[in-house]
Amino acid sequence: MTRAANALSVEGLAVPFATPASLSSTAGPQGLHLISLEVARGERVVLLGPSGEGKTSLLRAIAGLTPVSAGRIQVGDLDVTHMSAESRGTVYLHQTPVLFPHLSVEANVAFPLTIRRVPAAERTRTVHTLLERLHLGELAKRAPHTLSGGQKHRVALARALAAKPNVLLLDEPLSALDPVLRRDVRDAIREAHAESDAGLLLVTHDLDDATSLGDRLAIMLDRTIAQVATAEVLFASPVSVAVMRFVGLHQEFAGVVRDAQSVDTPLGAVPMPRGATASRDALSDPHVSSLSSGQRVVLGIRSDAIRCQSSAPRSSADRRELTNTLTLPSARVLSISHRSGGTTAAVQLSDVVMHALVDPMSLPPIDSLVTVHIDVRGLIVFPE
Amino acid sequence: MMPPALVPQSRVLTSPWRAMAIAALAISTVLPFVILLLQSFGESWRWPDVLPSGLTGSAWRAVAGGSLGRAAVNSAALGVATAVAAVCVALPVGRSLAQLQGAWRHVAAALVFLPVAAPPIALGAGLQIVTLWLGIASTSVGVWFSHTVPAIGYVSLLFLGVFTSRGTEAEEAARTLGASTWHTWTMVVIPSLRAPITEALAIAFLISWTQVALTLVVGGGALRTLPLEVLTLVRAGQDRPAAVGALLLIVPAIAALAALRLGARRTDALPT
Amino acid sequence: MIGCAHRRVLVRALRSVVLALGVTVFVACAGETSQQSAQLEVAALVALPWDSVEARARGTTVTWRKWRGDPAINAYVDGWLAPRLRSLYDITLEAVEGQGPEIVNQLVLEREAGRGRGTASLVWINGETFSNLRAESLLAGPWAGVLPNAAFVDSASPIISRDFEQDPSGFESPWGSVQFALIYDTVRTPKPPRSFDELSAWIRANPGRFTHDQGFSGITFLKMLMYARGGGVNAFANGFTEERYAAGQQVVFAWLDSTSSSFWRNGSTYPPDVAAMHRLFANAEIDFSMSNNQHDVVNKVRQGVLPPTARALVLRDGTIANSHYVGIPFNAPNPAGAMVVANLLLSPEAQFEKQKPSVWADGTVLNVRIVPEPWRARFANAEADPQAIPRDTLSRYAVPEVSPRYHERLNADWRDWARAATSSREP
Amino acid sequence: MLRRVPFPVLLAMLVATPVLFGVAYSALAVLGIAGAGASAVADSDRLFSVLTDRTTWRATGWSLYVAFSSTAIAATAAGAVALLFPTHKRSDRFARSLATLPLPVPHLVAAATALFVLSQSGLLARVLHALGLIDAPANMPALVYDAGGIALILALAWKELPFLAVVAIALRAGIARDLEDAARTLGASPRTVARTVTWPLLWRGLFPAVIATFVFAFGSFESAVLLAPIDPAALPVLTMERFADPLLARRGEAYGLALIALGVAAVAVAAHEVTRARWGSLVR
Repeated sequence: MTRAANALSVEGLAVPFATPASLSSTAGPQGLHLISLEVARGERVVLLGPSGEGKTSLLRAIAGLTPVSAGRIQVGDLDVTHMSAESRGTVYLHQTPVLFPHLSVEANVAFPLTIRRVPAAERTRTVHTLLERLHLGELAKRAPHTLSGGQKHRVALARALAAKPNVLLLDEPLSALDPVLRRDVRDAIREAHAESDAGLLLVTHDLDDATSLGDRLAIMLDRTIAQVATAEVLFASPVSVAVMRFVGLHQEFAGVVRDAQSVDTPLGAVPMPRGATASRDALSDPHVSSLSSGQRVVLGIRSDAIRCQSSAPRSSADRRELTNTLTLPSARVLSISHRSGGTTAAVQLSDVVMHALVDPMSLPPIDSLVTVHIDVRGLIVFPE
Repeated sequence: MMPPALVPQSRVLTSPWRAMAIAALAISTVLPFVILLLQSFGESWRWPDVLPSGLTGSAWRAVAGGSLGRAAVNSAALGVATAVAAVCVALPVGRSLAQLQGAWRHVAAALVFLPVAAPPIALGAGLQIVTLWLGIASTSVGVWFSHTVPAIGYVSLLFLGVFTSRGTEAEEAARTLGASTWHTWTMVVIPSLRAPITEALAIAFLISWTQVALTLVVGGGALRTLPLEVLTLVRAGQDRPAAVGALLLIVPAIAALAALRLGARRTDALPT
Repeated sequence: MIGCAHRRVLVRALRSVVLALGVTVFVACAGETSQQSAQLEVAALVALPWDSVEARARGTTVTWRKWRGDPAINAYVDGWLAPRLRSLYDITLEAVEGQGPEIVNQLVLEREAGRGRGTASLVWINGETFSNLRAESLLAGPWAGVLPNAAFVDSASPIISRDFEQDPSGFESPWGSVQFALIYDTVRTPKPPRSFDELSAWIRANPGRFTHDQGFSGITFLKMLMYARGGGVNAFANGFTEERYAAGQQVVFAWLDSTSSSFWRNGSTYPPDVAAMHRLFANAEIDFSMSNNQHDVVNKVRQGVLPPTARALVLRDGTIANSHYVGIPFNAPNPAGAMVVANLLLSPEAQFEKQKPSVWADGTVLNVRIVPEPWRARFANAEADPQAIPRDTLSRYAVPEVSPRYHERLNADWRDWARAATSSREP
Repeated sequence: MLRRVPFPVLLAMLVATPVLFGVAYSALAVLGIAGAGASAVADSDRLFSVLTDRTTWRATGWSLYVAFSSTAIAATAAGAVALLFPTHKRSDRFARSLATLPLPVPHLVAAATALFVLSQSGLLARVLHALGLIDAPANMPALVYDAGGIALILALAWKELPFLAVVAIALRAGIARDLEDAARTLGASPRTVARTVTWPLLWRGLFPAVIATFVFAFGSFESAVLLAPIDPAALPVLTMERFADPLLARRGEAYGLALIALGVAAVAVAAHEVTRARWGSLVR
């Protein structure tokens, strides 16, 4: 009997919030509702959303640590919705690693095997290999409170693997870490996951962590899952304005539909984005094709599709791109900002301010006029 | 529709055993009080009667004017005086012990705990010397001093625990905002310690309220305290007045404890 | 928290305190300082006419350290004596807890600390405590002879004039006299044994129903056995010698070795004190209890401690009678007041009240034939208590105490015997 | 020497001064320089007789046995209460308050009640008698004044349970809920979690308090005087017996016994500190 393709599948799950009703002011049903999500064996899915959306509650519900009020949870080919936490084959890791203070590192990692009465020889062998793989070999005898942050994370991961789970549930493992430590823990998560074909569901509110660790990203907004897609699809065509704004890759501006082919915007006439709708994920809503002329819309342009250059024309090599490019001359440079993602210039076009990529080697002076080139394939449109 | 919220069961014990455990606890806790009550009213309660034969309120009536009444008042006053003195001394002591690090802290904690752990007879000899030297031997003040010493020991440990776990950020913040020592203490430290201080007052009161051996060895009988009267009565075979004394000793203390617990949430300041 | 400047001052202060305290302990052992002792004051008081002693005591407080274990005695002292002392002499009586051994230790310590006068002005003592206090010269005196009421004391009776064969010589004034008695239940043992031989037979016939306590009464019982089986009290009278004690001890432990296996718990343990004896007796675990005061059973029945059918009995071989006294500590803060209290204790009115079965039923130390008239008649036809042993039976079998050394040695040797015997015969 | 000692330790020394004086005076008394029957010349007879007397060591051993057994019972019961009734449900809170209610009851009252209930003619015997199971006090097993010290141990355990329960409950609440969740998610059933995570943390945190109650039980005079047998004697009772010995010369020995008791207390205090240092921070 082939093993089920999915390590974890969740359908129509509703999780009541433990917080007293008075706290959450929104009138909507209290807690998470209509959650459906699949994580294939060996796949890494990242649950991404603003903090306070109940991502942790969802993870704890899947792990059996908090109650569910509706829906079904399946791990492998087992319906675990009503099963107690210890028999679900899921391992939940807290944000700050929770190690048993009275046990050494070795004993912590061996815990899942000890309680299953695994024979000592096999137990020490498994623990030894796990510790070696996560570079914890020489810390075996140490007490948990003597370890560094990164080491604690790796011990927690090794201990989780020792339980041979079908599903690994990581609750914001990277949020409280400095960049160096963050990279160290990311590597540890990848190495740990590579060794087992468990499905991994990781919660974070940081886009970089999500894209670096997740095969697919599940965006969680307004206490439900708005979209599940690969980073490429998510960036190309977010399913709603809310998702677009949360992902934060697109710059927004308003527009009015002139006809099926073009939209009037403060930047001038813009061709109706066709390609964007075709590759939308199955979950997207079908209304886009029903735009009527005169309807007000919201347009999003990928930040990496906006380039600007000083007035002098560039070499011929750039001409090939002109076919899909919208050229907007005489844009005034307001400011220049340097970020790890690249150097951008804030430019003023009629009454819209855009951030355009700029060649850091020849920065345009402030208040100078530059030409902005927009690749229309990066455009997407939503009804207001 | 799904059953109501399924709280994953974290209870360790299934219901029939739970009921038996609670019943055993109830019997072991309540039975002694019932016995004391019956003894305090019982005419006489001898073999083979399972219940006392005849009831008399004579022992209770004798409390008002009698030595038990005065002893109860003495003990209460003594308890309060000990509690206040112990906390006033132990708070700064605990606070300054908390500044110690490493081995010195454990040496200091051991020294402070010594008067609590020392068997009363050995401590009594020392207290007799100190009270005699201070000229307060075999006086009420002497008995108060003897009760305060173990109380200070225990309560200092309590505050040591509180201050080590609590850290000094709040004080540092106040100090950097220009607060004087007095202000820091009265407006920051003391208000934040309301729960541990109530706990300490209660414990110091109890140490004095139930103290027997020390009063016996040191007090030289100068102050008639309730526990000492009860001990004398029990050792003289006077079960009925002794039971009355015992109830006078326990009931107010338990009432105070219950009130304390209802007031404060759950104080976790007990030294672990 | 404490500023640096304050800290240095405090550290120096602490060091000086620790050193000073250390030095004082050694100085203390040097012995009493003059202003500490009340001896001179007592000597002066004895020379004064009595009414000026009373005048000096007026408006003062007398702290009396005495055993407070019996509510009947406490009621007599706090409820009868104290109000009279206040109305007659404006003296405030403050009775505080303290038995013989604690009194000795406390006074020794007070002398060692050398810190002025002590706290107690009067102490309730007898036999071996009196001998210990005298040995350590912790009593002021002589003063008892000058008390007006001393004239009525029945000094002819050896039980009163001699305290464990020691001449009080004015260092303690008598208060009451008691006689040892066994307590039995008229229902359970209608025909109780009247002598040690009958008692031994009874014990073997009723295994597990007899024992004695570890305290003063238990040792007194063994001493009476020593007299009875060791050739009578005269064989041990006037003074203590090792040979006579060895003979007496041999008799006691021979009897115990042969009889104790039929004791309660086959002699593996003994009740700690008289109160425990009364409890075992009242709850029918044993059929005899004992007390140093032959009338105690009257009080205990009234207080519900003993069953109504309990009676006292005196063994024909002789039961020890002794008196209890009051003394004035060497560092009494108020010797004048103490003397006035002692005098009131000897007054016919106080002695008559004390003797009543409904009060304390403690024997009087007065010679009822020479007390002034209103009391002589009252003493003569004092209502004899039906439950108590008639007075003449008591005096016929009364046997005086001997040197306290016998009691001390027997107490120590018996404990060693009991601990050696039981450990080898674990139940 | 006093120069290098940090100021707070001096404060602690001041708090402990009475005990230090007790030790000094006891030493002098046992050497015959101080106390009743003292003489100017020090001699070691009293000390020698205390140390060579079999009764001294039987008493010390027996008191340790009584203190150990009663504390073991109380600690297990307190641990059980904290483990079995952890949640905020009404029945759990009721059970916890039942366990901690008798906190202010003094040793004396616990012992007197135990004497009344457990003696051969006590309440328990009378109930058995009423049920026809025994017909006379002699048939009842000896629980009071017995070498096994059963009633004494139960009375001490009954008195120590509330104190240890308060500490255990505070500890149980202090153990992070995450630890138990982590263990559950790693495959441990509630019972296994209790056995492998909660209880190990609980008893380590409880251990200093257990040592404290052990010392209180070891030094408790008023319980032993009511319930202990003559042999083996309880050390506090033996000490008071010597303290009140008609033979003044033997009273010095009381101070020797007090020093032995003080030695045991000092060892316990040291153990208390060591365990607090090692396991104090496990549960915050």
